[in-house]
Amino acid sequence: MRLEQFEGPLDLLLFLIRRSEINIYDIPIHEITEQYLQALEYATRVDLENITEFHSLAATLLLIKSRMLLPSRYDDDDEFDDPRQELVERLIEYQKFRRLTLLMSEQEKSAEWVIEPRRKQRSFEFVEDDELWQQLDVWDLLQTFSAMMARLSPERIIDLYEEVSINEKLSLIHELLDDRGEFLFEDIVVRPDSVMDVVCAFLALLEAVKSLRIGIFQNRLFGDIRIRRRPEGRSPSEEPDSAEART
Amino acid sequence: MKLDTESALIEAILFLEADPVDLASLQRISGLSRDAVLGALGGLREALSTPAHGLELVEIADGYTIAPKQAIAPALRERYGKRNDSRLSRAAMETLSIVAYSQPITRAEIENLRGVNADGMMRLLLSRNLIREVGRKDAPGKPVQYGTTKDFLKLFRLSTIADLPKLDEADRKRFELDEA
Amino acid sequence: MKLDTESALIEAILFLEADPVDLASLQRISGLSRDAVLGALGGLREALSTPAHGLELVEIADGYTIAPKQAIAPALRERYGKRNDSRLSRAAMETLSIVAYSQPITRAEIENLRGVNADGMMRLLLSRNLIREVGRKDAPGKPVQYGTTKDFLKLFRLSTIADLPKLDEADRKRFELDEA
Repeated sequence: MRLEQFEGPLDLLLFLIRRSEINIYDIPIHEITEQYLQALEYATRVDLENITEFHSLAATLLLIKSRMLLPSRYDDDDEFDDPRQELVERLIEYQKFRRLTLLMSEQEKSAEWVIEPRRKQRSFEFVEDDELWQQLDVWDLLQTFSAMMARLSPERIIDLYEEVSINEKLSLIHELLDDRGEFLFEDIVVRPDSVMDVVCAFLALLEAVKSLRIGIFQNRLFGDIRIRRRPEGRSPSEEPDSAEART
Repeated sequence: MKLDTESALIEAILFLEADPVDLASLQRISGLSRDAVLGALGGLREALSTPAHGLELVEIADGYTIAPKQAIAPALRERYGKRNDSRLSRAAMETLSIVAYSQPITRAEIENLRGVNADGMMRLLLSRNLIREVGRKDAPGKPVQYGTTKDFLKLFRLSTIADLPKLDEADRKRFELDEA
Repeated sequence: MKLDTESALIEAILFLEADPVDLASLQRISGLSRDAVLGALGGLREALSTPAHGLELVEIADGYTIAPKQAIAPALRERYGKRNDSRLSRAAMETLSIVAYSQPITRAEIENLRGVNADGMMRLLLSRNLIREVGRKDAPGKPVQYGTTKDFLKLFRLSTIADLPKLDEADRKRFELDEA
């Protein structure tokens, strides 16, 4: 047994009481004082910082022991005043805090690990912010798109590329119909020197005939092809010369 | 329930991570299978969908993240708005550029290109009148096709959709910028 | 429902803020009344309590914050965990628990309880900002009285001093001597 393992004199005393399996409310003070002094004697050889405090409790124990020997009528009233009373109260109070310390240690242990976010400050993207929308540049659009294309596999890009040109023409057809209600085939050929462009324009036109209410007119062979919205409720066959462009 | 536990784990991970987390990383961090992660994401999306929540599961090109719902934005703008340094959200810009360059295009096609659900972004772009329904695809289910609007042209100061810079111009532009 | 909207707003604010937000700040940022904020916090706590959520509303000394649920912590430790390695010695812990449970308390009273000089321990706890002077006792010499700090609450993950672990029924009976 070494004194360093005790937090103080009360800790040591509690240990001795517990080891002797005695009732804390009825401490055989003679016996426990013996044991305490023995432990202390053994420990004085060790350099201990709080040794005076251990000696102080030893003195208290000896005082209690001597008072136990005195007749109780020493007191002025009839109530029996147990000289051990104050020490017992201290011991129980100390025991209570030892228990509470244990609870706190468990609490500390449960808080041993902190889970920390990888980023402290978060920002909120205000997609609805009008100012942001106003700053947009068409190059942003292109760059975003081409960056995305770069992430795709080559086959998917080719697929898309072909579809884009026809789809692009279709969009243009929509736009021209909305704007003017009527337009010429050459309006949807943006680059006349590109065979691809012309073919796409033509394919788009065929697609439009299928899915949209438009009519195609050509006033003479190899003349201007004029495209215009068909009146509601009439099928392509009812349109006088709508089929010309398909042949 | 097992699914709940997994949703809870995924929510905590998305909360702790600084950036969007892709599916593979979610699997790695959570130790769950791909199917379990997908199931958990679905569970989480549903759990957050109730009106008492101000956060939602967001899918963007880089992966998944948790963010405040856009519906709450007006109430938060004053305090948090200035922190925003990325101009328009990348997700919105990506979706818009796909519609612009590939119109008419269905939502499924957009999702296929971006690799993530496009629901939220489509709603946003529709509500801002930048895209609109332009027809239906001649395919099973006749899915709606989307295209850009006049407001779109106005926003990008284009007179017609034919003025959209071409894909091959992206390289040229980059080259010019490098020289400048 | 109004309460839901308010809970959603509070959730978004707590998500965006890095540190715990106290009630007054929540009122200011959200523009809601004190009662509305408290109601919203209650709503949010409830909304997050379902098992599909891995986050919870946490009330700590400085205010409110959202954090991963404790139950999930072990699964997150490897990647996000930071060990709190500044653990207290038993002597320090004993002194600290005496201050915590008996505050305000003077050094002499602590020394009387522990039966040893408390000088060194008090200095240590003061330097770690776990205890502080809270007043002076109305007794000869007007000795300084000590109490615990907010850092103390944070270290032990307590929202208020009332949340200190309690003795169970059996222990209370054993030590009932000083219930008075």
